Amino acid sequence: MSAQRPAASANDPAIKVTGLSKRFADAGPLVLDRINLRIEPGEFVCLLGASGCGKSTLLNIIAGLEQPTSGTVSVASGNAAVMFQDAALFPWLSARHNVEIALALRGVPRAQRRSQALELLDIVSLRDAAEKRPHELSGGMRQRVALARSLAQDRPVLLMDEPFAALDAITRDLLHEQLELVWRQTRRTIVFVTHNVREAARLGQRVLLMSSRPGRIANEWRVEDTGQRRIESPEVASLAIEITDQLRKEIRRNAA
Amino acid sequence: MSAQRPAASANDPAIKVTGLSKRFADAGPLVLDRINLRIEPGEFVCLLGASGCGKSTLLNIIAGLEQPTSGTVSVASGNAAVMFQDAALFPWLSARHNVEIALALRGVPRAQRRSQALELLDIVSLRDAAEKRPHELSGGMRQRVALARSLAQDRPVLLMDEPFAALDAITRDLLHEQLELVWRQTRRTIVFVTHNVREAARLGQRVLLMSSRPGRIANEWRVEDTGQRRIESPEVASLAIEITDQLRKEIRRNAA
Amino acid sequence: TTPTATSGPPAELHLGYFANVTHAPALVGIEKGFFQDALGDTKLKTSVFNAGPATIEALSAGAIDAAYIGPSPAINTYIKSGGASAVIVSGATSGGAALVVRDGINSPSDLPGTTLATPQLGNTQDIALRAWLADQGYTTSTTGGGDVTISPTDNADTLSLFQDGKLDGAWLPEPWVSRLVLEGHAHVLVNEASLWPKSKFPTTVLLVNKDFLAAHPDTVKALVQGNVDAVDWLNDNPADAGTVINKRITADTGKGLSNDVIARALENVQFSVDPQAAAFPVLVKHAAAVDLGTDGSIDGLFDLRFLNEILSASGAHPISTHGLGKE
Amino acid sequence: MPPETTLAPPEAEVRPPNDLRTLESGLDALQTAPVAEKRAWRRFVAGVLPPVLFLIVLIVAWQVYVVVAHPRPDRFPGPLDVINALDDAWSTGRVQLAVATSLGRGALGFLIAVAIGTPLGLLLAEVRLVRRALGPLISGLQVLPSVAWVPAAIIWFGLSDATVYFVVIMGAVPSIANGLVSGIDQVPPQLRRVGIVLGASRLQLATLVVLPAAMPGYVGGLKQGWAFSWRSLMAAEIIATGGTMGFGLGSMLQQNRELADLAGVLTTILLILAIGILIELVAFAPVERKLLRGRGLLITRNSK
Amino acid sequence: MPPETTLAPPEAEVRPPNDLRTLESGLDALQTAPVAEKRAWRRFVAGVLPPVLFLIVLIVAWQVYVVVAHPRPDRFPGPLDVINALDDAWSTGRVQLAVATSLGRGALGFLIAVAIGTPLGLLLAEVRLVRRALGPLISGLQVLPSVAWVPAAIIWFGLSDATVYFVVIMGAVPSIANGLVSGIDQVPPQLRRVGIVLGASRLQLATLVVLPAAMPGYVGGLKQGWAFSWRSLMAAEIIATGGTMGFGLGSMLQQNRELADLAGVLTTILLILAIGILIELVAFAPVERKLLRGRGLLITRNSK
Ligand SMILES: Nc1ncnc2c1ncn2[C@@H]1O[C@H](COP(=O)(O)OP(=O)(O)OP(=O)(O)O)[C@@H](O)[C@H]1O
Ligand SMILES: Nc1ncnc2c1ncn2[C@@H]1O[C@H](COP(=O)(O)OP(=O)(O)OP(=O)(O)O)[C@@H](O)[C@H]1O
Ligand SMILES: [Mg+2]
Ligand SMILES: [Mg+2]
Repeated sequence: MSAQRPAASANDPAIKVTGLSKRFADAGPLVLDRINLRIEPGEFVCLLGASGCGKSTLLNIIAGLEQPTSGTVSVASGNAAVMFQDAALFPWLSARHNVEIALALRGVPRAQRRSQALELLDIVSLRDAAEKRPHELSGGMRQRVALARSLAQDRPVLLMDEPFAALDAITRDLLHEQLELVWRQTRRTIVFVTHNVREAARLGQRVLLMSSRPGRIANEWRVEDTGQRRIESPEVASLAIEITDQLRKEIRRNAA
Repeated sequence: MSAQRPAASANDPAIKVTGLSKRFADAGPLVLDRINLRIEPGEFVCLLGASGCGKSTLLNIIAGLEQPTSGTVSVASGNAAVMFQDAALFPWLSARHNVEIALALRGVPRAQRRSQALELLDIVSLRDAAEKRPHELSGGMRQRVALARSLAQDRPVLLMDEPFAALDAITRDLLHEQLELVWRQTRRTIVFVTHNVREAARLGQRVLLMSSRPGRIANEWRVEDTGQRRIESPEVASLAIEITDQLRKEIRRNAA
Repeated sequence: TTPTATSGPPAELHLGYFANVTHAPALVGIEKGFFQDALGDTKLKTSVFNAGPATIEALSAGAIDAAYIGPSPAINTYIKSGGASAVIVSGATSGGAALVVRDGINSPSDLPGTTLATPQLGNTQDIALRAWLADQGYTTSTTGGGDVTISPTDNADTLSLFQDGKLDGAWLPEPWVSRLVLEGHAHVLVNEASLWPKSKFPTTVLLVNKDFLAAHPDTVKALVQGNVDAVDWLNDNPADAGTVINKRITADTGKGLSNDVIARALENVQFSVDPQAAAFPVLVKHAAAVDLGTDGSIDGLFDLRFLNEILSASGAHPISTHGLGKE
Repeated sequence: MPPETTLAPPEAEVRPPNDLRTLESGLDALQTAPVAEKRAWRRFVAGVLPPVLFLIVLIVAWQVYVVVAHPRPDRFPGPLDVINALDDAWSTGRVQLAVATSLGRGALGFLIAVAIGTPLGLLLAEVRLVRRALGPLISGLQVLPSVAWVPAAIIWFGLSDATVYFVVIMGAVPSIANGLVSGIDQVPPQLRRVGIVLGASRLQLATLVVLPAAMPGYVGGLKQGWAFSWRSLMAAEIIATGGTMGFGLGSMLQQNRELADLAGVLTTILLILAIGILIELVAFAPVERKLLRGRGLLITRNSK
Repeated sequence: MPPETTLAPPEAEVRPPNDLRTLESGLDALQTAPVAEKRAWRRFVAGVLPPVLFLIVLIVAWQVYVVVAHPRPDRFPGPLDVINALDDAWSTGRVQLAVATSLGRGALGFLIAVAIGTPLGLLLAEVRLVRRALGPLISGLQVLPSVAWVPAAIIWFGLSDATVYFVVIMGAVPSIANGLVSGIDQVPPQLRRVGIVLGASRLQLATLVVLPAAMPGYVGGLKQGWAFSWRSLMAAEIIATGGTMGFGLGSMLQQNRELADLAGVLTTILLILAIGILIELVAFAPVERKLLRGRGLLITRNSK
C-alpha cells in the first residue's frame, strides 16, 4: 500500500480514467461510453447527472467494486475510501466499533484503535454518541459516523455516492460545512456524486455533468476557490442556473 | 359539504387556529403551545421548522387526523385534502384507480370517474402512465399521482407534509414548478410543511418558522408575489439567508 | 344409534373385532353369516381393530355399537365412565395367552434384567404379566424401569423385535404365542391357564354400548344369538375352524396365518359363551395392584339376560354373573 | 361534473406548459428503466433443471448401489422396488383412494379452519380486549404440536372422521388467525390515514383499504395454515387407524409399516411430499406471486 | 500512529469550529428524541394479566359446568380431575421422567440438527451450484410432514431412540438450513460492499460482516427448527411406543390414551404446551429480542 503511493511527488493524477466503457450484460445497453477523466490530488470534484446516467457505476468502477468492460482506471493510492447514500453502518456495532472495524481492517494495532476511533468521531462532533448503536442515531449522525469511518480508512481518495441525498435540508447544509472543513484540512481528493445542482455548485471545485444513455461527460465547470461559500451565495446561484439549464437540456433529450 | 362552504363570500379565513395546544400523553411534553394562526383563502403558506418541532402534528390536527388538547381549529371547507411525504398510494391499484377511489369516496358517479381521473392525471403529465401500478412509477411520478388524488378530493384547502422531501433535487425542482402552476390556476389554499429553507422561500407567499419544544410560531415572513421565481433567484437567496440564520438560532437553543 | 327404546330395530349394527384367533367367534359369525341371519333386516357393519383401547374409543364415541374385546379394556371403560359406557352381554373365548421367552430363560428366576413385551399398556395380557411378576416378587413400572422391563409393543413389532434379539420374551394372546414359538423359536414359560382355577380365564367378551342396548334390546339379543351360534359352530367343527378363521383374517388384513400357527393356536383357546364373571374381580384387583386401573366398582358390568334367555330356550344351563349384573 | 366541483379548473388551463411537459417526460423516462423479464424457458432451465438432474443422479446412484451391493431388500429397497410398489398400489386403486380421501379431508378441514380462523383473526386484529385476552393463548396454541391433539380427539370422537377434522382444525386455525392479524398489523398506518382523509367511512376503510392491504399477510397465513392442515392430517391418519376411519395416505403409510413393506412406506412418503409440493405450486404460489407482483414486492433474485 | 497515516490530520486542526459544533449538537438533540420505555410492571399488567384472567374465567366456567351438568367423566373430566391426574403422575415420578426424557431427546436432536443444518445452509447460501440443485429439494422437504418419516424410521432403526433422533433431524434440518440461507440472502448488499471497500478479505467478509448480519434470520431459523424438532419428537414418541423406547411425553400421552384416561391426556397436552412455550420464552425470545433490539428492529407495538 505505501509502495503504491509515491507521496504525490510527481505530478501524477489522483485518479486517471482512460477510455472507460461499461455494459452490464453482453447484449445490454452501453451504460458508460469511453469516459476519460483526470482528477488531480486534493481536488473536490462533483459528478452531476440525472437518474440512471451511470454516476454510481462510474464511482463503483473507480472504487474497484465493479469491473470495466473496456478502458483503464488507476487510483494513485491503489485504493479509495467510499461513502454511500445509505450510511451502511453495521447495525450490530456501536458507532465507535463501526469506526474501529475500519481501523482493524487497515491493520491498526488493537491498543490504538479505541483512541483513534474516538478522535475520528470527535472530528464529526460525535464523541458523545460513540457508544450508541446506529438505530439510536439520526440520519445525519449516521452519515457522520460513516464519514468518520471512511476517514479511518486513511486513503487520499474519498469517493462519495450521493451521501446526503436522504437527509433533510437543514442537516444537509450542515454536513456540507462539515465535509468542506474535512476536505480543506485533510486535503483529500474527493469525488462527490449528486443530483443536486446547488449542492454541486456549493461544494465542487470542478463540476462534471454527465449525459444519459450512454453516460458521457457532457460538460465541465471550474469554480474559483474563494474559501468557504454559502449555498445561498450569488456565485453558487449563478453557477447553478447555468448548470441547471444544461442539465435540463440533457434531460429533455430523453423525452419520449 | 357544500353547505359548509359559503363560497368564500365573506372575508372568512380558509383556516383558523386559536390557542391550539397539544400533548400526546397526559404527562407527556407539550408539543404545541398555544398556536394562533389565520390563513386566508388562496394563500400559499410554508411551515418551516427543525425535526420534531411539531409541524406534522399541527398539520394533522388541521386535517382532523389528531385531536387538539386545547384550542380550536376551523377549516372553511369543513375538510381538507392532505398529501404526505410518502405518496401512500394504494399499492394494489393502478395510478388511475388510485385517483378514482378518491372520486368514488367523494361521491362522483361511476360513469364519470374514469374520464375525470384521466383529466386529473393529465394535469400532472401522467396520462400515459395511468394504468401503471405504483411500484412501476418513480418516486416523483408517485408524488404526482398523489397530487392528482388530492386534487380529485376537490377541497379548497390542501395540506402538504414534506411532500417532496424524499425526492431527488432535479425532480423536486420540477415539482415545485408543477405545484406552483396548480396553485396559481386552481387558487387553492396550500399549507406546505418543509425542512428546506430554500424550498419555503421558493414556494411560499408566507413562511412561518416554528420553534421547537414546545412548538410555537417563532417568526413569519411575507414574500411579495412577483409571479414565478426560480429557486436560484436572488430574492429567494436573500430570504433564505435570513430565514436560515433565524432557524439556526432556534436549533442552537436546543444544544445540550 | 339414538337412545330411544321406541325407535324399533336400527338400520345398521356396527360391530368391532380384531382379525385374530382369540376373536374367532366374531370371525366365524361374520364369515358364516350367523350374525346377519340373526339380525334380519338390520345390516351388519364391521370394523377391524388391532388394540383394545382403540375399540373402546370407537365404542364410546358411538362409531361402533358392540365389540369383541378383552376383559381389561371392558373393565377400564366401565369404571372410568362411572358405569355409563358399556356392558358385557356374553363371553366368547377363554384361554390362549402365555408368556413365551427366548432360549436361556427357563424359570422365573432368570427374568430379572430382561425386557418383556405385552400387546398394549393396560390390556388383558399386560395386566396379567405385571400381576404375575409382582407375585414372583419382581418390581415393574409403566415407564420402563424395575427388575423386569415391560415394553408394551405392537404385536407385529414384537415378533420382529424378538427375532432381532431386542426382546427377551412376551406375554401374548394367540396366534402370537404360536407365531413366536413357530416363527421365532421361543418357548412357553408360563401358560396363563395354569394360573387360574380350573384353567379358565376370560380372553374375549362381547361388549355392547349401553345406550345402544337401551335403545335396541332386540337387536342386541339377535347379536348375542349370532355369537352363541358361532361359538357352537366352533365347538362342533374343530376341523374346519382353522380354514374359516384364516379366510376371514386374510380378507381383513390381506395376509393369512400359516396352517401350523393356526392349528397350534386353536389348541390353546377354548370357545365358550360364559364370560367367566368370577374372574373379573380378580382382574380388577390385579389392575389396581399394578397401578393401571382406577379402583372402582364393576357392579352391573354384566347383562346376561339375553344370553340366558337363549340358553334356556335351547335347554342349556344359565350362566351366572356372580352378583355383578343382570342374569 | 356536479356543481360543487367548481374548484376543479377547466382542464385546458391547468395543463402545464409544453416546456415542463417534455422535462417531466424526459425525467420519467430516465427514472423508470424497464426491467427485462427473464424469458419463461430460461427461468425453467435455471430453476427446474438443476434439481431434477440432481435427483436423477441420486436415483441412479441409489439403483446402482442396490444392484451392486445387494443390501437387504426389506431395509434398503431400490428405486425400482419403490416404483413397483407404486405401480402395484396404483393398479389396485389404493393410491387413488388414499389420495382422494386425504385430499378431500385436507381440503374440507382447511376450509372449515379458514371459516373459523378468518373471523377470529378479524376479531383479534380489531377488538383490543379480545386481542389482549385471547391473542397470547392463540399464539401459544400455535406452539402446540397438533399431533398432541390426536389422542384427545380419539377419545372424544372415536376413530371417525370427526377426529381427523378436529385435529386439522386445531392445527390450522391459529396460524390462519395469526396470519390475518399480522397482515392487518402490517398495513402501513399511512394508508389508513389516506383513507380517512379521502372521507372513507369505517366500513369503507375496512373493505377498501385495510383488507386489500392485508391480503399478502392473509395469504401467507392461509399457506401456513394449509401446511399445518396437511401435517396434522397425516399425523391423525397415521395414529388413528382402524375403526370407521376412511383410508387416507396416512393410513396407507401405517399399513405399509405394519406389513414391514419399506418400498410401500417410501412410496407413500413420496406421495405425501408430492401432494404437499403440488398444492403449494398450484394453489398458493400463483395467488401469492400475483399479489406480490401487483405490489412490486416480488424480489426476483437473479444475481448471486 | 504508524507512519503511513500522515493523511489523518492532527486532531486539533480538523475539529470543527464551535459554531458548527453547537449547531450540530442542537440538531442531534432535536432529531433523537428518547423513546420512553414502558415500565416493566405496566408491561406485565398489560400483557400477562388479560390472558391469565381470561384463562381463569374459562377454567372456572368449565368446573361449574362439570359440577352442575355431571357429564360422563371419561368424556368430559373437570379441571380438578386434570389437576389430580397431574398430581398423581407427579407423585409417581412419571411427569418428571417424561419431561426429562423428552427434553433431553429434543435438545440432543436439535443440536445435531443445528450441527447439520448450519454448514448445509452456508453451502446453500454461498455455492451457487449447490443452491440450484439442492435448494428446491430442501424447501420441498420442509413441506413434508415429519410425522411421515416415523414409519420409515421404525423400519430402519426399530423401536429405539435412533428412530426418534432421525425423525427430529429430518424435521428440523431443512428449516434451520433455510433460515440461514434467507438470513444470508437478506444481508443488505451495501454491507458487503462496505466490507470490501474497507479491505476485508473473503474470510473477514464472511466472519465480520455476513455472519453477524445474517444472525437475525439464522436465529429465526433456529427457533423454527426447534418448533419442528419438538413437533417431530412428539409425533415420533406418540407413534413409536414399545420396544426399547424410553418414556417421553409423547409416550405418556399415548399411554393415557390407551388407558382411556382423558384427564391424563389433557394433563399431558398441557405439559407439552407449557414446555413449548417455556422454551420459546426462556431460550429463544431473549436472544431474538436482544439481537433485534441491538439493531433497532424491534417494533414495540404500544398503540392498538
Ligand atoms: N447491476 C446492474 N445490472 C444491470 N444494469 C445495471 C446495474 N446497475 C446499474 N445498471 C444500469 O446502469 C445504468 C446506470 O446506473 P447507475 O446506478 O450507475 O445510475 P446513477 O446515475 O447512479 O443513477 P441514480 O442517480 O438513480 O443513482 C442504469 O440504466 C441502470 O439500470
Ligand atoms: N403519536 C405520538 N405519540 C407521542 N409523541 C408523538 C407522537 N407523534 C409525534 N410525537 C412527538 O411530538 C413531537 C412533534 O412531532 P412531529 O412529528 O409533529 O414533528 P415534525 O416537526 O413533523 O418533525 P419532522 O420534521 O421530523 O417530521 C416530537 O417530539 C414527537 O416525538
Ligand atoms: Mg446512483
Ligand atoms: Mg413531520
